[in-house]
Amino acid sequence: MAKKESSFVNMVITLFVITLTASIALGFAYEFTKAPIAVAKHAAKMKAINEVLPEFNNLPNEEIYKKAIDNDTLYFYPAREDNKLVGTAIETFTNKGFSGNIKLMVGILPDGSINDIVVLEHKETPGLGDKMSKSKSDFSLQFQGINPENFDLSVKNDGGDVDAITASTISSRAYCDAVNRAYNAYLKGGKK
Amino acid sequence: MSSILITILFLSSIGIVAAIILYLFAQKFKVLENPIIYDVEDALPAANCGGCGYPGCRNFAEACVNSDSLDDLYCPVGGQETMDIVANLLGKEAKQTDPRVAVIRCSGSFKNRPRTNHYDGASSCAVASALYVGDTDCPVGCLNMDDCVEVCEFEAIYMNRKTGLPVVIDEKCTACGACVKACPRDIIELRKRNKKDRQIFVSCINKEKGGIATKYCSVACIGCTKCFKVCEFEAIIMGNNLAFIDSDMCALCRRCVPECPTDAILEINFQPVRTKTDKENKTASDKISEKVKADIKE
Amino acid sequence: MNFIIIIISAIFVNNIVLAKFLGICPFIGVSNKIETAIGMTGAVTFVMVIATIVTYLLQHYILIPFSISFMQTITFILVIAALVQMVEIMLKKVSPVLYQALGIFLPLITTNCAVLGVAILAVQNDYNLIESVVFSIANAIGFGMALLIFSGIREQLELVDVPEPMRGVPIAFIIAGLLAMAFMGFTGIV
Amino acid sequence: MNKLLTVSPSPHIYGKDTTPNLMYGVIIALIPAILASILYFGWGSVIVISVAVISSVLFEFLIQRFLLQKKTTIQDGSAVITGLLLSLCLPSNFPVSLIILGSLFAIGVGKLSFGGLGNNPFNPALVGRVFLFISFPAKMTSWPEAKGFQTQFIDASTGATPLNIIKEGLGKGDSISHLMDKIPTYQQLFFGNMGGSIGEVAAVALILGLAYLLLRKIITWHIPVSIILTVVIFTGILWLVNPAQNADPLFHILSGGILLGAIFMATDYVTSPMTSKGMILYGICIGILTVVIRRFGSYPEGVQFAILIMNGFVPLINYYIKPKRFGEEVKNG
Amino acid sequence: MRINQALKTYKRGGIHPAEYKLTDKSPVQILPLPEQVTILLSQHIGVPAIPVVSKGDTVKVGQLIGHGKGFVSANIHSSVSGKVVKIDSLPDLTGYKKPAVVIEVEGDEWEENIIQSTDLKEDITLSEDEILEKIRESGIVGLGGAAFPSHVKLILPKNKKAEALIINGVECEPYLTSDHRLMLEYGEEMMVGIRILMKVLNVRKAMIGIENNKADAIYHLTDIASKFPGIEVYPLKVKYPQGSEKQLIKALTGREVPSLKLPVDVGVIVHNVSTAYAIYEAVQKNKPLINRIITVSGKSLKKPSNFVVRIGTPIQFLIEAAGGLPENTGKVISGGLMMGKAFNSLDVPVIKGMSGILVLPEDETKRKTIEPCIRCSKCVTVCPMGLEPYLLMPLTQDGNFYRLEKEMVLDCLECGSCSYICPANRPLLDYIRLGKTDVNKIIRERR
Amino acid sequence: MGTTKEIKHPGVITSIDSSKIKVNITTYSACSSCGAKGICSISDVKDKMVEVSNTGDFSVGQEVQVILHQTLGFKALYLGYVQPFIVVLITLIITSSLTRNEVLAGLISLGALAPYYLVLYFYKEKIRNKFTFAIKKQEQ
Amino acid sequence: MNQWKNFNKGFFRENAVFVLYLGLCPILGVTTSVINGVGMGLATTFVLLMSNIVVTLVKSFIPDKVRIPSFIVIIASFVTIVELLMQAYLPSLFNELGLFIPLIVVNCLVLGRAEAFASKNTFTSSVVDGLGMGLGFTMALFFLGGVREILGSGSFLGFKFIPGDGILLFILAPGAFITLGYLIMLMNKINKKTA
Ligand SMILES: Cc1cc2nc3c(=O)[nH]c(=O)nc-3n(C[C@H](O)[C@H](O)[C@H](O)COP(=O)(O)O)c2cc1C
Ligand SMILES: Cc1cc2nc3c(=O)[nH]c(=O)nc-3n(C[C@H](O)[C@H](O)[C@H](O)COP(=O)(O)O)c2cc1C
Ligand SMILES: Cc1cc2nc3c(=O)[nH]c(=O)nc-3n(C[C@H](O)[C@H](O)[C@H](O)COP(=O)(O)O)c2cc1C
Ligand SMILES: Cc1cc2nc3c(=O)[nH]c(=O)nc-3n(C[C@H](O)[C@H](O)[C@H](O)CO)c2cc1C
Ligand code: SF4
Ligand code: SF4
Ligand code: SF4
Ligand code: SF4
Ligand code: FES
Repeated sequence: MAKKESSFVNMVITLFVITLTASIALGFAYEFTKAPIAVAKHAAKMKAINEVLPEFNNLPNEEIYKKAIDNDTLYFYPAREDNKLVGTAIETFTNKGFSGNIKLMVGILPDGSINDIVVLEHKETPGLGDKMSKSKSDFSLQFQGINPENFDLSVKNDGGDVDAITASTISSRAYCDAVNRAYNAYLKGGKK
Repeated sequence: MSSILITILFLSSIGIVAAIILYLFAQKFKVLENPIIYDVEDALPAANCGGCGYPGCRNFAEACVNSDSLDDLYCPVGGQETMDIVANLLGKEAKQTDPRVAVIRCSGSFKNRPRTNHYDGASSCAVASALYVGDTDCPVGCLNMDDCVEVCEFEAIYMNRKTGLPVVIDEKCTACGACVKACPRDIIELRKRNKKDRQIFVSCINKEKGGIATKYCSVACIGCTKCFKVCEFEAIIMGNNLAFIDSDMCALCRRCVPECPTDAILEINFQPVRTKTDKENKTASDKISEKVKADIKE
Repeated sequence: MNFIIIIISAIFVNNIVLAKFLGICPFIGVSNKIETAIGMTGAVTFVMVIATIVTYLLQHYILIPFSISFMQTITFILVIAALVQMVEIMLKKVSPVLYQALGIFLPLITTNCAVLGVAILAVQNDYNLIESVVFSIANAIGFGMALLIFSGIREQLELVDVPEPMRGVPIAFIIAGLLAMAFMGFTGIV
Repeated sequence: MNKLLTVSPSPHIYGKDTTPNLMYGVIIALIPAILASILYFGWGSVIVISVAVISSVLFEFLIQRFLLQKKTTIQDGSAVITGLLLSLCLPSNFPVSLIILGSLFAIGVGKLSFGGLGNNPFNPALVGRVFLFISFPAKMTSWPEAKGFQTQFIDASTGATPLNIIKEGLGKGDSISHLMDKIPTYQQLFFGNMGGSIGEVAAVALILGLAYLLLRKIITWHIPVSIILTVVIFTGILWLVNPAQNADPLFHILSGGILLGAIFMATDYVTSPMTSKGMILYGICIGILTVVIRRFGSYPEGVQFAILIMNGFVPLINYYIKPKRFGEEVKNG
Repeated sequence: MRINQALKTYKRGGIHPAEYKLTDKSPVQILPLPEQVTILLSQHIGVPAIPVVSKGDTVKVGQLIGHGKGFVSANIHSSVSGKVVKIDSLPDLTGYKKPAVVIEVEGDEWEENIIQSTDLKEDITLSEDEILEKIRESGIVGLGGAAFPSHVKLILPKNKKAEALIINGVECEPYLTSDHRLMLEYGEEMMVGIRILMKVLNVRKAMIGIENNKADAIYHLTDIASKFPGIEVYPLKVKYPQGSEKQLIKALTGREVPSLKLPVDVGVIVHNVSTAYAIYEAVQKNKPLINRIITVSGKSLKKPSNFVVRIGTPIQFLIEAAGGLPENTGKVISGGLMMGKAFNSLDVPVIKGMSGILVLPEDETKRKTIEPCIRCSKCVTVCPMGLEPYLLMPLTQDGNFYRLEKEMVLDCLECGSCSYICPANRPLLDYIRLGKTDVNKIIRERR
Repeated sequence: MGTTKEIKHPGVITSIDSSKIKVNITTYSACSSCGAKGICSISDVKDKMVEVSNTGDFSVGQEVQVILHQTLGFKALYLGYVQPFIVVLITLIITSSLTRNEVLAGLISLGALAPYYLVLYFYKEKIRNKFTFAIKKQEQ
Repeated sequence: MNQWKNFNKGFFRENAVFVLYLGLCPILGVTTSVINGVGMGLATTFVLLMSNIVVTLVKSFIPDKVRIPSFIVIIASFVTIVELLMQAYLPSLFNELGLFIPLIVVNCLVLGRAEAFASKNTFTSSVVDGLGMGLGFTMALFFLGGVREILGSGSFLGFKFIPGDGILLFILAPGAFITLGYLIMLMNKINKKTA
């Protein structure tokens, strides 16, 4: 194969042409996928909000507001059915997990009771800590419908009302911590 | 649409800058590697054995490319064929080198050399040789502790446990010379490879006078000069009570073989002609060569 | 405190090689000599830091403002490659001898996926500039440490009789696995 | 003279120690710990120990014989030790199938992949243990209480180990003085009447083993003493600085696997440094890592990881730390 | 009877093999003359001597038969009177052939100038140079094992000065008692020998190091030492290889001879007790080195004894004198169990450096099968030189000479402690010795 | 060949003049057996020339060993990578704490490389004298 | 040129992972399950194939000195396209593969093929080569992912056939190394036998 001579001009031109073509291709690819990506990005969160709250017909992620409470910033997604607040999904977290942070979506009804909780993100040990996910065990079901006002959000070991996951007290405790954080934030002005 | 424009602008400018940098870079340095080295290297067997005298095939390839003639360069593993290919690639002449093969110049099998003591140290010819004469009284014979076998990368030597002598598998031997270096007793010689791997040589390096030598080994060369006298090709050299057959001169006429009173001359890979002697050595040497054949077939 | 966490995390807990699987090729392939491992670490640290600074600036002051972060991959790789070359040119120009000495000393595998990986990770973790730099240094040290332990074990294994089929790359992976297992002990320290 | 003389290089006499001798010495040193474990955990312990030992030896035999096609070396006793030590750091209710899996990993991956005795860079028993610990954390962290033969092992009530109690307690913000009430007394810790792996609970039995090993000169003092001293000093400092958050040194030494690890596992010849200076450095690092993992990491126990991590550094220690050569000390007389 | 004072010793490494000093109570017997002696012309480290007699010559006891030419070499004298029957190459104890003179014994006629009386001659009349010349002429070599020509050691390099003389009466090898008996029976003569050495070296102080298992020798020598100013006796803890000069110097003076350096570099010269005695005889009695004390011992031997033996006597003859070779003999060793060389045949003559002949039964000598190194570090602990035998062996097998050199393989004393202790029966020293040879070779090439 | 205090490299002499010998360093022999040879570097320009002072008796095309002391290798590493790294780091810390402006800090710290190399450039001769290579004939 | 041979070379005889030891990072990083492994493998195959195609098409226009930068731009563009497409249509897979998608750029395999093969060979050979290499890579990921998923979670392709949790180690980092180690050993043995 005959190799092309490398001269200054043809080097610059070739590279220019190639980058030009590449960038045009990329630019179009980006434009093309822009919308689906945006949808996909929010899909997970929307799914979680849908799960933890009762029926609503607004777009909670467009009404998102954040609140800094005790140095922690939490995100609130108010859900409304015909403009009436039916609940608020709160994206909360804890760093007390067995390994790393845990992110939850907690759905709180206007009366302050918990509707449902889903786990957004965690690094807990599969088979142990990950039992807090709904798909893995019934641990999270015990939170449905309770009102923290008359339910101590800490594990029974620590004198609370929560049944810990067997052999995963730490994860359970962290879970409670995250829920508590959401609830406190909700009380301290997250309630809108 | 603006993002497409920005994309284009940004990436293209990176492209131009990169091109300029590369241009400057290229200006500064020229390609030094001769790409043909790769081709030469590909033609080599990639054994990296060092038999050519270079640390690896790659270095040998460079030597081939960079030197004016290939006269001093030879890859024993690839042999003449490879050298011809290399020569072809480089447009140079390859010197015609005779292929070689290793032979063991000791016939002091267990039967031929009475054992005078029992060695119980580390199993290494080098260790034993540095310590003492060995478990027979022969100070130059094979110690049969496998130093040569271990060092051969081509599995071309094995130890015949019955005779206590190493055997070279002619077909596998590449004449890399590793065993020659490893043997503390300098028993192994690289000899010219003949047709059908035939070989005639004095299988002994003992320089003692005959009387003493035969005391500890029944097949020692006693320096009687009988073979020397009968050789028509001046292939046999006498010296220090020892005969040596120069493989480059030997015509494989087999005349010397029956002359030797101690059967110190071995013929390998010939049809057996002689049955008159029933000495263990003779039969052993034939057996060795047949055994080799059998082994290869396996 | 934040820096300490970043450092410990990158060296021990999320070691770039043993937990993040980056830079495996040089890890497995580079000469198994202890000295070379040390040399590599020095070179990799420099390259990673420089790369991180440049990519950080690119990301935060060009890609994000112009909202073309999807160009991350292509720009990062180009910029890193060009940068590494530029440093080499500079070195060569400034002191040819020095450059030659380095060339003999190290197999310069300075552009590997660990460098790009660290640059991207620094961006993903939302670090600021200083944090990114600390992060990349710590990762380089983590890389060096893993490489060093590894070369030590391999040098030792050269003296013993490893079963034929395991020799070389397979046993290297087993060692890496057991090492990774041991390093799991650091889980949760940060 | 009809018989042939034997010739060999010097020396012509040899000491009495042989590999199997040393290995069996270690097994003897483990007997008190084995007895203590049986005393406290009853049948569970018997089953765990015998399954681990038998399967380790069996795997060593099978792999060497059929996969590696080498001479088998099960008679040298090292596989027995691996099995024993693996079992001694398991809970007494550990499922048999998993014990077998652990032995397979210890012997197959940890030892024979490298060619067997003498070649492995990591301690096989610990490789097995950590493998099980990481793979089956739930089963590895339910500790039947020490109840001896009175209770049926199958349904023994599980309790936390002292270290677990501390780790957990601190995790939820309790102070040490408060937690100390919940853990066994020092006397219990010393004699082993508590929850934990079957072999690590009885400090006294392990110390007996140490005495035997030292007396028979199977091991030297360097590794165990440097580990234990480091742990004492390090935890001592933490304790003095903040007694509310840190348990005292004695508690740290007596609870968990520090003694078992320091005496029997860190001292494994194959995976520990060759020089006394190296051994002390190795011991100090193990001590520090153990405390760091216990105090700051997620796992309540850190010895096993600390030893394995330091196993990785051993070749480097051997490379850089050389014995003091004769003639280095320039004259002083 | 043991001495209960703070015993000196060296710190690093060392082992304590069973002592088996079977002959420490047997007085030295004079062995009758054999019919024929074979005197090797190379009995020392260095250049072989050149024969100065020819076949058919008659020689007297003490007559020069080999001239040591070159700086490091030693004269060889006839140990018997009789006729030279052969000058040929004959196997030494390695089995390789070396030049030798064979003499048929006729009578026992000594050179005239040799004083045969056993009276102690205490006053040293010769000057330093005369003494040195005497020692050189008499073919004295170190009798402690290395057979290094003694006069060479006594000629100090120009810029070096000796501060003390150390006399090596350690005899740390199992079985051997020749030095022990010499100290008991020829103590005074030896002391005079030491005084001679002190005079040549111009030192005021001589220290005799003796291990604690020879208490009688310690008492005896301490007793008579009072008569010899400057000489002191030091009891030492029993530990192998304390007899090695580097270790002995460390034990007695606390000084360490640096790697690849000589004892003079720390201001000491070491000589063996037997050497001191041989020097006494050479200087005071004009007697060259023609005989020595040899321990013939072994548990299965009928009469283990200490003999005064003429150089060149066949080994077979000594063994017969000690009761004959027992049935179950496996190995016969020249020297000690730890450092000695095994004979491959008994048709070998006694040489100057031979301090003992040990007969070992078969079952005691078998080496066990080699197992993989378990990295127990016992060899490292035990190495008196602070080396790492477990590493040196595979490095030798790999041919990694550069690393071997860096790991200081050349410092190895070849004491064998590592092979002795290794639980995996590894032939460490076998390979280390090979490694030393190879490293020496590359060092020579480098020059 | 294990560890030596020297680093050796095979090379081929490409030119000789009265005082200098130029040696072309050949790539690692370990690389030559690698499947990815020739493609592992981002650039295809293989610049590995070494200048050695002429100590006689060498000829063009000859195979030689280029020898560098290990300590020099580390020294080169220090000057070439470690020291500039430290310079960058320090400038970064100082400028960012002074300016609190990331762009500026980043650019200045990268720019700090320029003066560093300038300084290095002034020391060129010194460095040249320090880093001496030796060449030796190929051991046969 | 026998195209089948050409394909088989990349697919088996010179398998990037098992024989050439290239592109090891993604191999280890993404094989916690078969799906992830195969996803990554196909993504890489796509990039490999496309860049091979483009490179052989433009090879004669590119001056030598800018060859490699040009190839990088080409490869990086395809990687970005894959990245964007995955983000849009396979977001969950994209999240799992994470960092390793952009890292396809530095996978020596891709650049190596462009440089060593596509820039020297015909269009068809390059396509076949890209397919062979890519599918060989995918196969390696498939096996590694398969073994790890079966041992680690007791399931295959997400279908759980062993109750319980499986051997956790195998889905964690150490398991990746160890499994790959033994797979390479097996491959060595097979290669030796067939050779
Ligand atoms: C490998 C491993 C992983 C673990 N993962 C978790 C986890 O994800 N979550 C958790 O709370 N505890 C985890 N643990 C901690 C133990 O299960 C610990 O004993 C437990 O938290 C305390 O026991 P309890 O929950 O039964 O009181 C893990 C332990 C190990 C060994
Ligand atoms: C080659 C060589 C040269 C020696 N040169 C001297 C010397 O110049 N001066 C000296 O006092 N000793 C010299 N020695 C003697 C040694 O120091 C030592 O005393 C002798 O080798 C016997 O010691 P050993 O049995 O402990 O090995 C030399 C030894 C050898 C092997
Ligand atoms: C390991 C070893 C052990 C030795 N043991 C003794 C010993 O027990 N007695 C002795 O006199 N020399 C012994 N030597 C020899 C001494 O090192 C030294 O050569 C000798 O004392 C010098 O004296 P000489 O030249 O008079 O023989 C030993 C040497 C070595 C290397
Ligand atoms: C003092 C001593 C401690 C040992 N400790 C262990 C151990 O912790 N784990 C183990 O598997 N083997 C142990 N062994 C046995 C043996 O050394 C081990 O199986 C090797 O690591 C296998 O190569 C020990 C042996 C000795 C002599
Ligand atoms: S037999 Fe000797 S010469 Fe022949 S290949 Fe083997 S080592 Fe080389
Ligand atoms: S030929 Fe040489 S190396 Fe081979 S076994 Fe005989 S003595 Fe040893
Ligand atoms: S023989 Fe050498 S290496 Fe072995 S213990 Fe003695 S001095 Fe050390
Ligand atoms: S004594 Fe033997 S087993 Fe122990 S470390 Fe030394 S060589 Fe290895
Ligand atoms: S893929 Fe090769 S270094 Fe990561």
